[in-house]
Amino acid sequence: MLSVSPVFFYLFAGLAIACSLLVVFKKNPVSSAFSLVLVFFAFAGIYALLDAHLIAAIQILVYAGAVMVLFVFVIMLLNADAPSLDIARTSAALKVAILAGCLAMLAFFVVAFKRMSPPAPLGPYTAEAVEAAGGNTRVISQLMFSEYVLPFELTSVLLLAAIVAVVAIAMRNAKKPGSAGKEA
Amino acid sequence: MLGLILLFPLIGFLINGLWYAVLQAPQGRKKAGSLATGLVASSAIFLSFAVGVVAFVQLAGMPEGARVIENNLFSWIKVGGLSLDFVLRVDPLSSLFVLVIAGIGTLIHVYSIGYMSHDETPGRFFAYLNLFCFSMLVLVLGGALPLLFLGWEGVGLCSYLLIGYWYQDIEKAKAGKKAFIANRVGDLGFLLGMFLIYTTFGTMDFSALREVVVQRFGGMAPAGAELAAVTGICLLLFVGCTGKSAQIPLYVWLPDAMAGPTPVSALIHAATMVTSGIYLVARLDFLYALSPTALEVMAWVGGLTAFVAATIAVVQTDIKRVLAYSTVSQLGYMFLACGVGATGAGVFHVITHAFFKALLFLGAGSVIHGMHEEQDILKMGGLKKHMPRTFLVVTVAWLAICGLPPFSGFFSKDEILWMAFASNQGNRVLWALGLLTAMMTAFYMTRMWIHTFMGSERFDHHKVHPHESPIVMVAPLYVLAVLSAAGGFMGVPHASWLAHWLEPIVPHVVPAEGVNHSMEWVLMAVSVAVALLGMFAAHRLFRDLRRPEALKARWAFIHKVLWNKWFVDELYEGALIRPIGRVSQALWRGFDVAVIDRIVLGFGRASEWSGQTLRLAQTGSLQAYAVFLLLGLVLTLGYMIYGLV
Amino acid sequence: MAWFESHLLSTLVFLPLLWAVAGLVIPGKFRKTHAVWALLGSFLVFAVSLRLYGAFDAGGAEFQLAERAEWLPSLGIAYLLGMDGISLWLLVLTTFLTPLVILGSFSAIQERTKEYYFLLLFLETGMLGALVALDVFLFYVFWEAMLIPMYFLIGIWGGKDRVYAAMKFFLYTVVGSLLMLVAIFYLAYAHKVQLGAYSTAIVDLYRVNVPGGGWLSVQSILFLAFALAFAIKVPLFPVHTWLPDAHVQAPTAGSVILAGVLLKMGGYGFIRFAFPLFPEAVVLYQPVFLGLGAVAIVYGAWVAMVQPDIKKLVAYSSVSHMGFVILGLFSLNSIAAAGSVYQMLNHGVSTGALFLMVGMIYERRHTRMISDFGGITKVMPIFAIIFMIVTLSSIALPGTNGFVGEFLILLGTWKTSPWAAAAAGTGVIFGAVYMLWMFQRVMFGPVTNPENEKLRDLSGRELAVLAPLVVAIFFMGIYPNFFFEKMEPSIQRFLERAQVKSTETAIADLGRN
Amino acid sequence: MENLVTIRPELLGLATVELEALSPHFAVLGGAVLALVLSVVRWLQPKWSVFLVSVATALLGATLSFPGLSGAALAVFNGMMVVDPYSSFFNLIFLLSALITLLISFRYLDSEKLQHPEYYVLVLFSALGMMLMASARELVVLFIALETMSLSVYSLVSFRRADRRANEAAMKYFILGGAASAIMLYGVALVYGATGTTHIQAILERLASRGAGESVLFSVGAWLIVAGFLFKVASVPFHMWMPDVYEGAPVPITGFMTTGLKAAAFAAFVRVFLSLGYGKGLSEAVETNLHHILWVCAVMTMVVGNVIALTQTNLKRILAYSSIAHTGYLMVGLIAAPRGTEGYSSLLVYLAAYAAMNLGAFIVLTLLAGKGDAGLNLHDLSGISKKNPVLAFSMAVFLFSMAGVPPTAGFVAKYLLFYSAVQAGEVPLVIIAVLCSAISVYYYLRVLVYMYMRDPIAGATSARVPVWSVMALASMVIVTLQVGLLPSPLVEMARKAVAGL
Amino acid sequence: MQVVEPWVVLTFAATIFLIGLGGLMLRRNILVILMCIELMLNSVNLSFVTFSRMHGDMAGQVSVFFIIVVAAAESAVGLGLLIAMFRTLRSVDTDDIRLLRE
Repeated sequence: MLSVSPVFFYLFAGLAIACSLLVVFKKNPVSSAFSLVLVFFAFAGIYALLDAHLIAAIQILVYAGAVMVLFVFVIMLLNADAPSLDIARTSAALKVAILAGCLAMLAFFVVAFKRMSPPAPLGPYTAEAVEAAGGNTRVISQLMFSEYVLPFELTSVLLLAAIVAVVAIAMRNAKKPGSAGKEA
Repeated sequence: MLGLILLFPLIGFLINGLWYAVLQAPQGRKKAGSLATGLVASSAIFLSFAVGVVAFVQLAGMPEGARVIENNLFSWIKVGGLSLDFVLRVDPLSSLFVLVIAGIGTLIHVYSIGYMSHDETPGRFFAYLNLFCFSMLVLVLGGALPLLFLGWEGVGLCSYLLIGYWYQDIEKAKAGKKAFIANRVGDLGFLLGMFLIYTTFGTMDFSALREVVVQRFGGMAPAGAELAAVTGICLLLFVGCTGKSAQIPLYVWLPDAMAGPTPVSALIHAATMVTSGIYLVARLDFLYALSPTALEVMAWVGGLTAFVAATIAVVQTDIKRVLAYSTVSQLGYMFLACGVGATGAGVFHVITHAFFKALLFLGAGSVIHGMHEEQDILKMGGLKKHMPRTFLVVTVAWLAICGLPPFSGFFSKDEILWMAFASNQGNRVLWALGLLTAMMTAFYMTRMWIHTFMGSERFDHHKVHPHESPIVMVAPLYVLAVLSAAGGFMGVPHASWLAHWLEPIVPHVVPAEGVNHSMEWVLMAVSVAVALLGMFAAHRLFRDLRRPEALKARWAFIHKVLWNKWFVDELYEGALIRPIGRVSQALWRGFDVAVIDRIVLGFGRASEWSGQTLRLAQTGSLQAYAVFLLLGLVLTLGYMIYGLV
Repeated sequence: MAWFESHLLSTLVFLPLLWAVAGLVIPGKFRKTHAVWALLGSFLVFAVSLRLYGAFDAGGAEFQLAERAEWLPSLGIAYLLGMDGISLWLLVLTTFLTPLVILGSFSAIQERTKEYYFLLLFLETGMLGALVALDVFLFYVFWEAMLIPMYFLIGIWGGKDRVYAAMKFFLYTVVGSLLMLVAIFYLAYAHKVQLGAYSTAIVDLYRVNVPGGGWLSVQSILFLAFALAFAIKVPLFPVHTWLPDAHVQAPTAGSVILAGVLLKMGGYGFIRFAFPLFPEAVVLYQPVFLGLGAVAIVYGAWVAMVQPDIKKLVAYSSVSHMGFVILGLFSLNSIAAAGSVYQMLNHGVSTGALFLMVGMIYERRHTRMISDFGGITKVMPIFAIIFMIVTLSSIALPGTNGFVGEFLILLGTWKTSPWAAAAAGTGVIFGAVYMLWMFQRVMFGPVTNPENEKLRDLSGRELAVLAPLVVAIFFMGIYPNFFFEKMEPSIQRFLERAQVKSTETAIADLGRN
Repeated sequence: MENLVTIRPELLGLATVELEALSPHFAVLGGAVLALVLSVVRWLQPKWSVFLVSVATALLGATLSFPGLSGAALAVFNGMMVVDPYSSFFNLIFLLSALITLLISFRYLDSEKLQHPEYYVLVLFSALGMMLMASARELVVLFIALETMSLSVYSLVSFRRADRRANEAAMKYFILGGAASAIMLYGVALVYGATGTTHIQAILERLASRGAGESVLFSVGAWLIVAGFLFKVASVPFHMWMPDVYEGAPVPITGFMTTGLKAAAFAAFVRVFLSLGYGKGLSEAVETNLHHILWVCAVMTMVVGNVIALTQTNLKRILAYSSIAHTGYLMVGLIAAPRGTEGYSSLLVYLAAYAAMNLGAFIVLTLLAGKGDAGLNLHDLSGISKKNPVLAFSMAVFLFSMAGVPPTAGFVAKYLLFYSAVQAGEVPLVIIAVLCSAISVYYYLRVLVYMYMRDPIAGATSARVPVWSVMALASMVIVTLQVGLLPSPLVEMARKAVAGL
Repeated sequence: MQVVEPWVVLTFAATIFLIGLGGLMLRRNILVILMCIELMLNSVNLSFVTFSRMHGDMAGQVSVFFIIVVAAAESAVGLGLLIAMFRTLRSVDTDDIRLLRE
């Protein structure tokens, strides 16, 4: 049972759901992007409610800050901000199918969550224990560098690979084709 | 020693055969003359005849009961429970046949030297002739049924080769094929009979078979299943005989076999091969005696064949066809004899028939030779003057076949008629049929005799000028003439040396009790009278030709039926050959191609079709893929949950 | 040399392949040298097979000259070779036919000779391997490896629509053998379950008892799987339609080897695998296969009668002849079994010769239609003589090899079921009909077609190819015991394995024979 | 509250034995970074230097992972990664396929005028990702490794930037790949929710203890993870992306994907599959459901793969659908493994054999490919056997191997796979598989028909075959025939690898 | 004060996930598709955090950290691909990439 005040939670949840619907159904990609930012803020709020303060902060910094900026930058680069009417083009039957599929999945998940038996042995890191040990951030960072050192290192490898990948994709083979790898 | 009898003709065949294949056949090689090759062939068969005589003499020297010479050359097939040895066995019955075959064979070989003088490849002819003699001797000397079968099919092959000797004429080749296939039908019956013997008695060797039969049935006749088996064996073997000896169902090939050179017709289709059926029946007489039904069937088939063949012979115009139908008719007589239990009489008729029928054929050969290949008797006539020697010998043969007393034909035919009347298997109807056929035989033989030698010369003179045949052809005729004349005395009723000689193999048949002894003389007189009647009628009818023409016009329908051989060929063609052709066409086009291949390709096409339809699902649109993914996910998740909830 | 002596079978099997690989060194343009090199190799292999004949003693153990080497120990698969009386003669037939085929295709094959002779020798290795493999896995490897060279032989050097024929040939056999493979899996696993250890050696698998009984019991289904694969290969009646296409389109050498040896694999498969492994099912399905055999004989003969193309006619005659083999095998008595093994050898010799000769006419006239010929005897007398001898052997005339085979089969079948023997007997008649009718239309009659006038007769080489076959035809016809001595004990064991007390011993004590 | 012991320094250090175990991973990572650096150094002719370094790295990695084959399993980094014979076996496959891809790409990039060093670096990074996937014991680590591999492969797929089809393929792959990863991650979250841990071993123990096996949450989570993997290996419901991506991607990369990527996906799939308790931990009901679904998916995959391949004329698409078909066969092995006595070893043998023959086929394709991967339709191949017999012969060996015709590796692999399936009692499935592979014989042989039995098109020149490619080709032919004739070394290796699971 | 049931939070996360999934399938504009992927990953993070709170275990939150990194990298590559595609196709619509079919 989460000791979370329902008021704030429902506020943020309602906001998140509304904005994500906006993201999907807005014609203009820019407005979709902005509503996505709002969703990220709502999520950050919920994280805070769940005492995952570091995650909330990173959520805002990385998602809202970096990713959304990248999105808007790309939208502007491709001046794709013209409204695209692509929803209308999908046939009604497809829409109904997608909706039905999603609702069915939702039903399955709700069934799964309702029947969830409370996990018996509670792990050591309860909210109070974390508080006592110096706060969420401290505990996470210490864990990061002890038990979870492998994923931490691997993310660096991943990022390196991603950078090389993006460079390889997006570079312009402008001047002399077949030049020995001297690229802009 | 018996191996020698076979060895000589085989060596003759190999010499001529290889000589032809290696030296004469390839293009541009010189062809050897008929004299050289003929001498090789004739000497080979003559030596074999000599050895045959020696064997005959040796046999005669042996005590009554155990007259057998046997030598086992090598083990032919030894596998599973079966072991067949290449064993040759001579006993009174087969020695007679050896003499007939080798003797008449030699005469015909000598005759052929002359007959084939202007043929291109005489080497090939004489090679086939020697091969035929070899196979016939194997048939006769073979000690077990499979060996007999080896000879049986060997002679079938040689008759195929010799009938189709002039292969460039497609009709002659077809006749050869027809002969072989008709024989093959018969051979199937023979094979199945042989298997039935093996499965019922466990052996195929004649002497062993005889012991098993005697030991198992002894005196009393078999009953129930045993009888059925024995009857089955006899009937199946008889089917083989009808094939080989040209009886009712399978006789159609013999008249067409006249396509071969005349010496071939004489040797194969008169004297030797066609009689192998009788030899087989005689050899297994102890089996046939056990099943009355089989004997009855044989008697009736023989009788009917004799009668039908005689009716057809009456209207034939080709000289060789007349003789061919007469042979079929005489063979019918022989089977009639065996059918009524008088196998001895049958064998006696075989021998006498061999003499006069060979003579008739060779005579006809020299007529044809003289008339430059003209075979139609309506275009002959008055040859008495031109070919006196041929006329003389043919007259002797003519008298013999009609059955006039001193000649051989009378004794053997009369014996058969008497037995048909008197023996306990015989019956009056068959006897009457035989008598009628005898009359018709006399009638058509006289008709042929008159048309050929008597009357006005109907050939056109400047194209054809008949001449007498050379001495090499006529000499054998003289020998045969003597034999035809004197041949009858070896089987004089009541004191027949032949019956005595065949005693152990073929028991002498005593007339049924009800018939008193004197009847024999009465019947003998009746048969002579009937023969004379036939001759006189023919003489009166055919003196001037207008009268037969008128007769033919009045009875046109009957003449047409008889002329077309009772439409038997057409019947077979329509009933068997064409339907089989149509069915196999249907089987091939319909079943093989349409059904099986369609099914097999059907699988291929089904997968191809499903491939095409499924392939269309790859529309290339991202959205479709995503929806398909969702669909997959939802269905599978639903199934997972369904299990738990 | 000692190694060769002790590993005679391995040398026999792999000598052709190694020789072929060595032959690849010869550059492409030396056509003649490829042919001569291959011929030399095939003679060598024939010599080894004769050595085998010497080494095999009839009275000895069931499988002789056995060789074993671990191959896949974890699954109990071993490289196990062995030979018995039956496979001895099929080996000799293969090594006897291959040199003749190579000699026969000197003039026929002009382009890509290097690959051609390589494939021929590779094919020989496949065939020999399948005949001596005693491990089911090894057998299957050779069984399918055989298909590859034959597929290319038909596909590359074949006739007009060779691709269709090659594909049909390959797919037909593959589908059949894949089902057999599933049966092998089940059997191998049953061996592990019942006898504890993994092993796919055929002798071990004989010991596995598979639940028999009803028409669709496990043993029957496994038997049907094996039987289908071998029936396709034989080819037995319903599954034979690949043979005419394959033969018509294959080059001469291809169809000779296809008819000469590949069809025997089906029969051999029945003897080595299907019968001993599933005796109850064999007895249960005996009437079905006797019927199919008889139908195959008559059906093959009838359809052959109406074929316009000589090769197709001979192909359907093969269906008919091999129908005899099936008939003999399923009569389950020693005479018929010996007859069917012998019939396999005969068919190899006589149909091989037939195809060689049809090939020779095809080389001269480039047509196979009977209607294009007529009166060939006048122009090519030597050819006519040999063609006559081979035709007689094909219609089983006594004195030739065909008769011994068919006589024993019909005699044996008669004991088991007279009706099947009678029906099959008619095949003898129809056999004569279609062969002689073809012979007459091709060889006899006047020379109608002008092109036939100037055909040259057989060359020395062609005679050299046909002479051994003609000698074999007569030798096998007159002195079959030479073959039966070595074959006899193996056939007895085959029947004992098929657990059927041979019925003729019951008759033997009736009277001496 | 006692203060939480959060800092555990002992986890940071790496003992020497761990270093040795991880040497292949470090070698590849070091090599990749070195290649990256060299690609920037202008004066050193980066085209050659990067190529040689990356080839050297692949070789070094392979040799280093050999000892791992027989060594004992060693868990490192707090049990999140394990270096055992299983992962070493797969490392060999990945590095082998990376090596071959690099060797054949050199000439390919020259002819396509795309000679950018990033290509080699990305290949190394994706190889590294695969190696990590094979040895990951923790779901999040697995996810990160999966993403490293996927990102580099996305870029490699779109390497021919000028060609619209390459971009299209990459974009489709990215979007659907992203969705699938998200789905799988959600599955991981649910499994974490049900069992409280993302550690593979721990999940299994908690399953038994907590009785989570029956909980709906766990089974939904488990299925989502399996669905994610099914997407990666292109099983039927999730296979739509593969043909288009394989056709769009450059030929060497398609080869790399069919072999390396599929092997990595299956490597991780097997580990996760075991941890999800298929065969041991799961409750009776869930297990039968999972078995039914997988059974249906396997059959549909085999049928769809084989049947559509019949209709294809582009060689790349034929091999794409044949890869789907082979995924179907592998799924048969997967279903049957827990119950059969052979276990997963036949799966490993199949993957190794499949890698060898597929790489070989793609080497030939690369050599035959014209500009912009043209010239790969069936009729372009006609008469190749006359022009360059070596290529034709090796292609014939690979095709026969894929069709499963005896003397080749493909047959041995299929034999073992179906044999273990029959042992597990999956006889109907094996019969369907066998019939599908009979269908496959047709379209494999049809390629041979064009190569051997058709006359060459006028003017077709024989492709110049560089030395690197000949070496690669020869090695693949030898491996295919060697495994076909003497399979026991590979089978023993596979059995030892599976023992440690 | 009442408390929020955990399943409520999880259902909320699930709805966001499904909105993202639905959006991905519905929209043809690749940009919006990328955003939807981000949405899905965010909802996964939320589920992780909720579960880690329930289990009183930090594994979830640490994993979220890594997932965020991966999501960022992924969107970067995605946008890169989009630019490359745009350069040749001049459009960001999935309807234009239907070249590879059957």
